[in-house]
Amino acid sequence: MLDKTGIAKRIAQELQNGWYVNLGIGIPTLVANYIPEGIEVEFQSENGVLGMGPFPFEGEEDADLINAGKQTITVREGASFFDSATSFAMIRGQHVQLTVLGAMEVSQNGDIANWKIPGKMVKGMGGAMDLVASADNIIVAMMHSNKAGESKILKECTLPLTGVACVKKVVTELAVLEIKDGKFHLIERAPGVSVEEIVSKTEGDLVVPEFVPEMQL
Amino acid sequence: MLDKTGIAKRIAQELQNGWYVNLGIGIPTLVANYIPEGIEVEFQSENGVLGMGPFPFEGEEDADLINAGKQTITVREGASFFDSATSFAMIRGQHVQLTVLGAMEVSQNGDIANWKIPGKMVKGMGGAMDLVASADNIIVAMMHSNKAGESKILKECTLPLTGVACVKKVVTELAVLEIKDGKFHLIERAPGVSVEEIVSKTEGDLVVPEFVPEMQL
Amino acid sequence: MNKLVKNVEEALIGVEDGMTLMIGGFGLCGIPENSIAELVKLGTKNLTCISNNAGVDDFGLGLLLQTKQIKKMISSYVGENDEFERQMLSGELEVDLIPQGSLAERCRAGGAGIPAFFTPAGYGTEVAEGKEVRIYNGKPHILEEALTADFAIVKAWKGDTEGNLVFKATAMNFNPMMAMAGKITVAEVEELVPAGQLDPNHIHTPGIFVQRIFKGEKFEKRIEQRTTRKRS
Amino acid sequence: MNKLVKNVEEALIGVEDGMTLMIGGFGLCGIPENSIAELVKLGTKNLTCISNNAGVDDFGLGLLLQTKQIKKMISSYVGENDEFERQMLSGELEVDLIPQGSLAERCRAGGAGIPAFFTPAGYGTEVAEGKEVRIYNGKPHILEEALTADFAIVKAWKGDTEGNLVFKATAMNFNPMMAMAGKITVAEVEELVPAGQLDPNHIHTPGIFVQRIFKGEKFEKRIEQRTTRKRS
Repeated sequence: MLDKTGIAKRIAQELQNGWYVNLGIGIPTLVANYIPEGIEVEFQSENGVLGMGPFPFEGEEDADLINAGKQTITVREGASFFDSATSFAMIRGQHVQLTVLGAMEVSQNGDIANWKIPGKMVKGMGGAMDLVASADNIIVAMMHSNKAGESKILKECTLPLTGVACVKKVVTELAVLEIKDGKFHLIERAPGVSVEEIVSKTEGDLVVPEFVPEMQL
Repeated sequence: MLDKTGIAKRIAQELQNGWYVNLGIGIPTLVANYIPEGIEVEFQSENGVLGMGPFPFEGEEDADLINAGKQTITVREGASFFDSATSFAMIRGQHVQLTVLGAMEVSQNGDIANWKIPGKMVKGMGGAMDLVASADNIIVAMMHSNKAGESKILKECTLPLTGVACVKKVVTELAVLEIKDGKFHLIERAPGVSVEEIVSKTEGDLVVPEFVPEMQL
Repeated sequence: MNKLVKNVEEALIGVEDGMTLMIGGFGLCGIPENSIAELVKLGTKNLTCISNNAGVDDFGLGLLLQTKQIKKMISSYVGENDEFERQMLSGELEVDLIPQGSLAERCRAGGAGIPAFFTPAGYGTEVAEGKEVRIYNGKPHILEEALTADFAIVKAWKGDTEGNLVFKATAMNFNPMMAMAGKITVAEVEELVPAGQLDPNHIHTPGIFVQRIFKGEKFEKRIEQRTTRKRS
Repeated sequence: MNKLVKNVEEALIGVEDGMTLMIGGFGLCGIPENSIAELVKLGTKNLTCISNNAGVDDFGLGLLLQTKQIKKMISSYVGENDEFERQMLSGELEVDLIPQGSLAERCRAGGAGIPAFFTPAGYGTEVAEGKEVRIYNGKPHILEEALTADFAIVKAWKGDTEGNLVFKATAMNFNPMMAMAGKITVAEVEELVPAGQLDPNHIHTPGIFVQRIFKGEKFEKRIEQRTTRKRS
């Protein structure tokens, strides 16, 4: 079973050279720490920066320089700043090759819900609706089940949607799942996790091949 | 009767303090030379500059600094450069208070034609269609008749239109005409020009008040 | 064209109960602190505020939520503001939540004379309810309309007396589009310079979009999430 | 991300007969001179060119008109090019004339994933023929669709190895929007600097929009209308 870091490491393996990448708040943010050797990618944050670097050294924080999670950041050489309209022009115009974001629920046709629990909680969609509606390549990073132990990998989402038929891949603490033809496909299992456990914790239709390799981290 | 300079001078009297103004190619460009004392206006050129100044001194021309007429220009302090999308955002968004442009024909409901003579001549509309469709305040600067002696102040335009029901005022070598309620209204006559001459050279319906003042230049 | 006003009081003359205001900023980054403080002082009520979010409980637009001066928020994110979420869930506050990119583009459209445009964002979600859907390039898009405001209140790093603005880093965010979309646009700046001091090649918001400019008296520039790394 | 290519030959690899090209510039100002010269050399045919105008008879895109490499022009202005007007009137050249602001916005829309938008420009004229009309704010608007291109070829003043671009004065014009709208965007620059040399606050076109960048060998920068005043 993976911890959050493990999920981030696994997703980092999906990075391809030359990609511009948008990382959501939470686990996705950690992906930036595990870029495979020999791979060069550039991180976009939808509040208006391209070329994000690591967090600043203590005492060097700049209130004017944050990411979409409102965290203080730095930028690399070759970075650029721009307004929110231009930022979403990049996203909507498919200039960003990969989006990684968290979710409350994902369905087997690729729907995603991550912004609202009616009557209880409203975070707002922020840039998530633009991101999922635009990117060709969307990976969800999340836990397989919610705190009540219910599967978040569903036949159909029960919460208000963020986007429809957009998620291509889900990486959880248990498995890597691909979504195609209206089903989840089990691609890899986390170290020490059995296929049976994954099957039992997945509510949506899951295609399980004869051999399911263990992740190599 | 006015010459081109006179037409420009008369139009310059229309300028109001604080206006952003777009001047078309030809006579309109001359308006910038006759800004009344005490009036401050700023000139926008749709290729992407705000705060145009006079032509450069000989030897100081910059190929990268031109107006929409492709003439070398200078800029004043406080000028700014921007792309064509932003430039037309200013125009379409009605941030420019006055547009002055030339025309081949104007009709009594404010239609204007100035970009094409089918089969004979095509200049293209350039920014004119955006300008006339957007600005609240459009003044046409032109000669009252064409080279064949035919009136350009018409009941209906015969040439392909640039815009409909948009022209508010026309200044020619003979007169100042206002357009309202689907008619031309004679507001002023040029020095030494009789009402009869204006009437005879105007094909469109013309409302002539009892007293028509002479322009004060 | 001189756009300089003396102070924040003069800058906000004409803001009235029931008006629609755009307020620049993302989180606490690039927000017009001085103008927000003045709005609290003025006590203007029943405001509709268009702003990506509402700061935190005790700073940024959160201050106007605490004083109940806001009738309606048009935003993309509630996240870091408990009072915002509470007022919304209890029904005290009308909220129109829209995708961040659509919000940015709708402001730009409002300033650019584009009354409506198609975007894929929000298709198939609550956001699309009642909106026209059309397929382009094999993908469904929804029609979104422009936003404008009685006042747009933005914050810039540098500005000149002609209203030209330059923003710093990610404090730019929504400020340039909102500046375009205000009937009256007010800019508060950290540094005010005479016309001619800013490079005309590098002005983010040309002065034509700004009606009033003033130097903000004090900028706290609070940091919402102070994340750092250790020196190795 | 390194976008640097050796020269114009490498920059234009993949340009083929029948493709759609966007070419930056307004008149002769801010045009990609080196790339245009290379296109003449390559002899690529049946091109659709999206460009505000077509330079003059013997410079700028006019060169590609002379060699009859262009099948169709999508432009707003013909004005200063006699050969352009001649080919259009004789029917040798297909021409789609559209308002300058709509052209700029349609390029931006193409790059920004906005498939269509409403604009008042052209309502009631030839331009509106076959286009949907809708009333907003009491005024008729027409629906215009986005433009994209197989290659967008732009010219900048300065650029860095990551493809970040800075334009000078009115040589900016259509270049930034076209850079957004190309499947492959090629930028030729007067001055090429290493990444980190350009101020990230003042980049006009972020490198994400540019796939290939090179330093142009020679820029003639011809002036179309040399207007001057006498020293007093």
